[in-house]
Amino acid sequence: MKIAVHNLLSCGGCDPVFFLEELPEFFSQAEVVFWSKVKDEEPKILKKFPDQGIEIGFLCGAIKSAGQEEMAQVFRKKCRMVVAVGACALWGGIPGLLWAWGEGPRPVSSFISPELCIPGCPPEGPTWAACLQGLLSGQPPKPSEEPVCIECPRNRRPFRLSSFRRFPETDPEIPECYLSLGVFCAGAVTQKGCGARCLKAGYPCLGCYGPPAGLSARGERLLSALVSALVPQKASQALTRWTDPIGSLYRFDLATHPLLRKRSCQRSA
Amino acid sequence: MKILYYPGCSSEHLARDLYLSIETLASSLGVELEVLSDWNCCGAREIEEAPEGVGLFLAARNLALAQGEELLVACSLCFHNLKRAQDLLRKEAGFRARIAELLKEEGLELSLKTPQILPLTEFLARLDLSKFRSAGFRGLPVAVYYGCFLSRPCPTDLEALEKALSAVGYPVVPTTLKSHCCGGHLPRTDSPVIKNLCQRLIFEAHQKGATGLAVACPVCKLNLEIYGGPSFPVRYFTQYLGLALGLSPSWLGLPEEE
Amino acid sequence: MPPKIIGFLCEWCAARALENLAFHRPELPPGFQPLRINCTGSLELEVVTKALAQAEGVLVAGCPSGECHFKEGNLRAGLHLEALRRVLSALGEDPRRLKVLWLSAGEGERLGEEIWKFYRELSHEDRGS
Amino acid sequence: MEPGLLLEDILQKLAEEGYQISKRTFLYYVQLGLLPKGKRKGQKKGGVKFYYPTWTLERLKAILELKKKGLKLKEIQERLPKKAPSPPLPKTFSQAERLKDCNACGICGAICPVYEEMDLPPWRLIQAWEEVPDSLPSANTPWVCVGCYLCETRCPQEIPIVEFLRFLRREGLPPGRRWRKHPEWSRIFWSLLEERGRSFDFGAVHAYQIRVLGPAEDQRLLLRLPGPEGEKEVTAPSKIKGLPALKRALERARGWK
Amino acid sequence: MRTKVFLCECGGNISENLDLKALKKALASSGVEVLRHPFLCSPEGQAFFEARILPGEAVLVGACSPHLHGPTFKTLSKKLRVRAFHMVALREEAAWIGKEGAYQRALRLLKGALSALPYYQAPDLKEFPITKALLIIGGGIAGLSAALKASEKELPVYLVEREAFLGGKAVFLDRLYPRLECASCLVSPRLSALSHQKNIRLYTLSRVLQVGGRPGAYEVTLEERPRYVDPERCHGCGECLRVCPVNPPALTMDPPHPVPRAPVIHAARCLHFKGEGCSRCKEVCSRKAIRFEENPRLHRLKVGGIIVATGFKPYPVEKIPYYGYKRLPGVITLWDLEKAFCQKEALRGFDGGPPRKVAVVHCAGSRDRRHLSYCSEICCGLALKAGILLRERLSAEVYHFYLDLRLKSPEGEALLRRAKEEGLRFIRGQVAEISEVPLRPEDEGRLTLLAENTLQPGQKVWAVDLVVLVPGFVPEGGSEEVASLLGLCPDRFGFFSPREEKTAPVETLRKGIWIAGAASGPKDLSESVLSGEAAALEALLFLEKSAFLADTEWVDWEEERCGRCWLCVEVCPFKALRVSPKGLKVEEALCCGCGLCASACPSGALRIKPFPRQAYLQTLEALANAP
Repeated sequence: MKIAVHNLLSCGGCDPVFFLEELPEFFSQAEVVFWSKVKDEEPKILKKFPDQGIEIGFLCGAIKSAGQEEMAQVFRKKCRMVVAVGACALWGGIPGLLWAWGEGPRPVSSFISPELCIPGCPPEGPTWAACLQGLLSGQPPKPSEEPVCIECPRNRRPFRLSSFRRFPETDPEIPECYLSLGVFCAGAVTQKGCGARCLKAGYPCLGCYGPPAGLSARGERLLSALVSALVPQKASQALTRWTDPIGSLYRFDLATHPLLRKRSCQRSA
Repeated sequence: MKILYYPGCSSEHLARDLYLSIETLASSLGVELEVLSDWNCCGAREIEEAPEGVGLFLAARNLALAQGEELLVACSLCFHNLKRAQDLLRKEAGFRARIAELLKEEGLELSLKTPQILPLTEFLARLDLSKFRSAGFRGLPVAVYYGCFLSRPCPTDLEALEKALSAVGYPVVPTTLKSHCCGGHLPRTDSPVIKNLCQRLIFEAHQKGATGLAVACPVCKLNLEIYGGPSFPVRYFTQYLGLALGLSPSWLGLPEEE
Repeated sequence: MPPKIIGFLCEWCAARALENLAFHRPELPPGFQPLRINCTGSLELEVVTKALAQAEGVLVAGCPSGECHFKEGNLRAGLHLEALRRVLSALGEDPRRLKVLWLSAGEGERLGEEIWKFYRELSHEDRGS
Repeated sequence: MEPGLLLEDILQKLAEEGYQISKRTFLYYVQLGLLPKGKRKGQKKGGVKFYYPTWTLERLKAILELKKKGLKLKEIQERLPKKAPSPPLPKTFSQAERLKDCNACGICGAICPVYEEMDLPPWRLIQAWEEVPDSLPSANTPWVCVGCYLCETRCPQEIPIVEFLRFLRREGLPPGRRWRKHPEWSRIFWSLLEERGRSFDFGAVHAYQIRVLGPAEDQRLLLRLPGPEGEKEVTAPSKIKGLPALKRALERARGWK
Repeated sequence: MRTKVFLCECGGNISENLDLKALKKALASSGVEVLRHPFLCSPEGQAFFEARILPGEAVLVGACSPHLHGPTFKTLSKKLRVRAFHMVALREEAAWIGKEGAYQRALRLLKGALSALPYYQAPDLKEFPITKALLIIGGGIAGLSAALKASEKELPVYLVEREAFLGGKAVFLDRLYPRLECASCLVSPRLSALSHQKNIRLYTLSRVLQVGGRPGAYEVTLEERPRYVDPERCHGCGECLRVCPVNPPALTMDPPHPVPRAPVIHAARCLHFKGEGCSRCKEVCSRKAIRFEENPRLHRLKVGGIIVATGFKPYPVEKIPYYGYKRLPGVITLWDLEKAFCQKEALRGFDGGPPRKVAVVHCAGSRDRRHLSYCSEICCGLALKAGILLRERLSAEVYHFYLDLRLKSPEGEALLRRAKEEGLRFIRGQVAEISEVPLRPEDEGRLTLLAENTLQPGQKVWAVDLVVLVPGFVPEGGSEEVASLLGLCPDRFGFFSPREEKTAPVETLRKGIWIAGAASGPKDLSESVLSGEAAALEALLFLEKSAFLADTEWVDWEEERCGRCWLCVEVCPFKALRVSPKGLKVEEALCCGCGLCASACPSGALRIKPFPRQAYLQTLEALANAP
């Protein structure tokens, strides 16, 4: 089974090279054809493969330059199955934050339609295993409907907020749900699958596993949730003190925001 | 312990005795008063009739000179003028910009973090005076009087005098008019009203069994002494504290026979 | 291209105000499209963002404070939209494209004036940018 | 007197606040008309320097902020007002709105220690000002008020009465209607302040005759207290070092309108 | 899924501006059939409507505003078991608001509604049985009147009173405004009428601990504090009161007409409970009514509705330091005066002797931003009454210090006239200070009062022996606790806000809960009784029915989507959501489908059936594609 791997605009963290020991059986029978990170080769060699010649093509990272777009098209043409790996490939990821200051990168899925999307920044070992195993057996796993909260260890009870707080201002020892402490924890708007590793380590979820199935506009949902929890008398004061709206709401999916999408196609139109 | 100190113009003439008593008290308490270099007049009551800028500038110049955490102020009128100017400058960017232009003249700069204006009463109440009390000293009951500017519009600790005096052994007689007005600079209109005001204050202290009135402001002291009725002693609270610490009256600006 | 305005009108006050206004056969801007919602409090920010993506202006009109049929729906909506405004300016979108109005069922004329005012503001905006 | 900020001052201040901008870009903005032109001033030591008005700093910061938001220079040009005027001093009484809350309950008159001395209690002035702002009856109230703030702290509607009286003293009333008892004290106070930077607070001094001897530099003051002590000589207050600068600044501050 | 679209011409109102034929062509597509009718709302129109619909179809009506004929088409389609129904105000939102663009607007409206149609689900009507019992919280005059009126219809009434005796403030009144008739002639008959009403169950010294259940079926838990005297056995002879060694006595029965007729033992003051083994009252009691070993009891009640009559309390004037209440002898409040008159206690002035000069201070703390910012309107009348009684009984010189005299009821002016005839003096000026230190030497031994006579400038210092402060009305202590228990939201002054101030003054936003008396705002005796009886009428009308109909199941909770952050529970203004072991429990009768929880839920697990977010998204989608 021939495989090709390429990192587009990405930090390289999703590159399968970090997960070799966790997926021995997959990589043992895989014959690497192109892997720019491991062996430096000219992308031209891909051209000599027949269309659909390569079984699986891994694409990590988002697309900003024409070269990267062209590379993605080549992968689509040459690989039977294209796998988009990581938050950048699926929703623009952290580089997507560039959109706040003008033209930013776009996710792979807005240029080509990959057979399989592996969420996460980077995807966890078990997610890799489940996705690849599903890919090989023909039915790639669909995103789950349940949020990360299902796996989160912190205890929860009804609450009201008098202000928003950033993570450093809270005391991680309190085992209370971060939402009830006023922190923008994206757990409720993120699909489960990573086993809530950040929350188990005492850190609020940043939402790198993307939206649960069927949930759109995650940032707006999280915002209206926390604003609804504010006690009315303290609300406007809390809002004026609220900093970094983009960071807390659209950390991984700013590139897919409908308003920015409109502005970009206006410019290119 | 060192602290920045703003004596105020009255320390050079009217409130000579207040200034003396502060000096001796500070030295016996081991506090070093670092006089604010080249301080200027706070404008007293006269700036109330001059344009706003004049009063603000006078206060701003002092604030710009004072580099430090706290600025100790003896007279309550100076406290009011400095504090009010400081609050106004913090709030109004327009004034701040214009005052900055004026201060540029002397190369001074008014930063936003100006020192905290500390009245003498709160400063002395903060220290633990009981260990300085001379053994076996039993003071006669006194009443305290804060006057207007320590109570309004920028309120200070209105229990400070009680704490300080009782710590050194004076039984303090509680009174209800301790924040009322003594008439201030009303005498300029030489009106009889000030007699009623001052006599009322003295009457309450006397009626409730006090043998003396501890005041904190030179304006009140003079009004009460002259209009409050001849026989009732009115002294600065620093003088009472000095006596309790066993300092000699002449050092405290008191006539000899005390 | 005349600016399109999507108006989310709360069933109990704003929509009634539009009905009272309609009796006088007013001439509203052609691009204005009213949409009835049961309470501004239940209006999801996701819907407002999607509307902002496809129309030049979005108007949200609810009951005056203290008169909400569901007690605090308008209060909740006010806070949601204030938060959304801060997000819009952070995204570089002009928050003035989102206009919030509180009016009772009887203030039909005022709703008409506000819609026209909003329309003129948006038209200047268009020519400006 | 230095007419404004040097280019180096501006750049150095901006660096402190985390903005990086080169001299060439600054001059490019001036050329575009985004920033005001500097005033040429010949230097004693020869050469010429350009001084920019103080509000240039604020304006430049605003431009850099907008640039960070991704706007083009042309868009910034429209956004910024042509010339930023320096903030005006309050003309009418800043909190005139609050005067409307006065119920004429009479508490400020009752609590005022100098009520008997006043022609009209403060609330009557407020009511008159509410009717027709400029037609205040001639009353000595603004001048008799000793500024003890009792009325403000007791007023049920929390109206800033002392601020209002201070406003009347300063700008509210036409100059002709100034009322002052013993104006000479005020003159002596200000002359001492201007000559020495420190003065002699006559506020508490009573109706005693004061005689000033000697010229301004080494003035001697004779006070006669109403009490038994009789005449007493008091030395004039000491002088401050920064006197010339203080004098000029006081002059300019007095000119504020 | 077949969809039928009915376009009404509304007799030309719609068709004159809209080209319905073009609309019909534009909308008609596979599975969508468009029908026109000149008067859809007319009987023929409705027949036309019924005849064309098959069960299981989706129906979209484009006609006038849903507020007009919405119900008619809604019930029709429910009868025809239609799968989904939606109505669009084609007339008001398209035809009538601008000829230019009317057609595009109509097309967009209909296209949007069509694409959202499959997502609309109507909530279904359900019946909720009602328990035939009424709980009244607060035994003041309002609660009392409500109980008496309600019990006349053989309705079991539970009257809960926090104090030891019924009657609240009214029972301590001596005379009544404005005719100065004796209070007990009015209040006592109501109290005695209470005892022979068999279906009123009285709980004194008890308060509501917990309220569960739904409107029509509330489960209420009460906690009754021990009285240590058995009301059945005791017939109020008062022997024990005289025998009690403690001063003030540990046994009290202070109202002039105590109901229940049995004293109460204050454990804090009683020597027996201090372990000194005193039981004189027990020995002297001939009917063995004293029982020291009584302890608090809990009661569980099932009621259909609740009337809140928690009443008011005077503003605590000790919060005003410069009036000297509780600090200076000779400074009392109007309610202390009423109690003293009522219990014939002698009044003592500042110097201990009988007061010869009395000052009645109106608006004590009222109309003052630092204390009570509003005017309670009725205290002027009470102050005037007190002034006249002081004049007649003590022949004292009475000065009234007022700001505006607000005298309700036509008799008020007559009372003012009578006051002036009897020589009461009125000074228009609020009192700035009351001090024991004289400003004028001759006032020594009297209270000095500073108040400027604003109508006649001059005198501002007054010397009096007694000061009667007349405070405003604030809600009774503990009303916030009742508010949180019942989910009522108090207004910014702490009073309970009715559903609609003018048209529904005794109802609240909560079905099955009504408010009576001063709990909803300052009221005098007659208004309290009035609102008490009005609340009783509302309760009777509600409890008479065996069940009530309510739209239910507005909310659909998707269990696997829910992250159990429970944020929605606190967001619901009607407290209809609760955490239960199985997940989120929606209280059927309380939820009215406002949708705040759905918009607040981060993971989108809550959906409002008739207005789901998917419907709006689809509408916008259709709007984007339409021209």
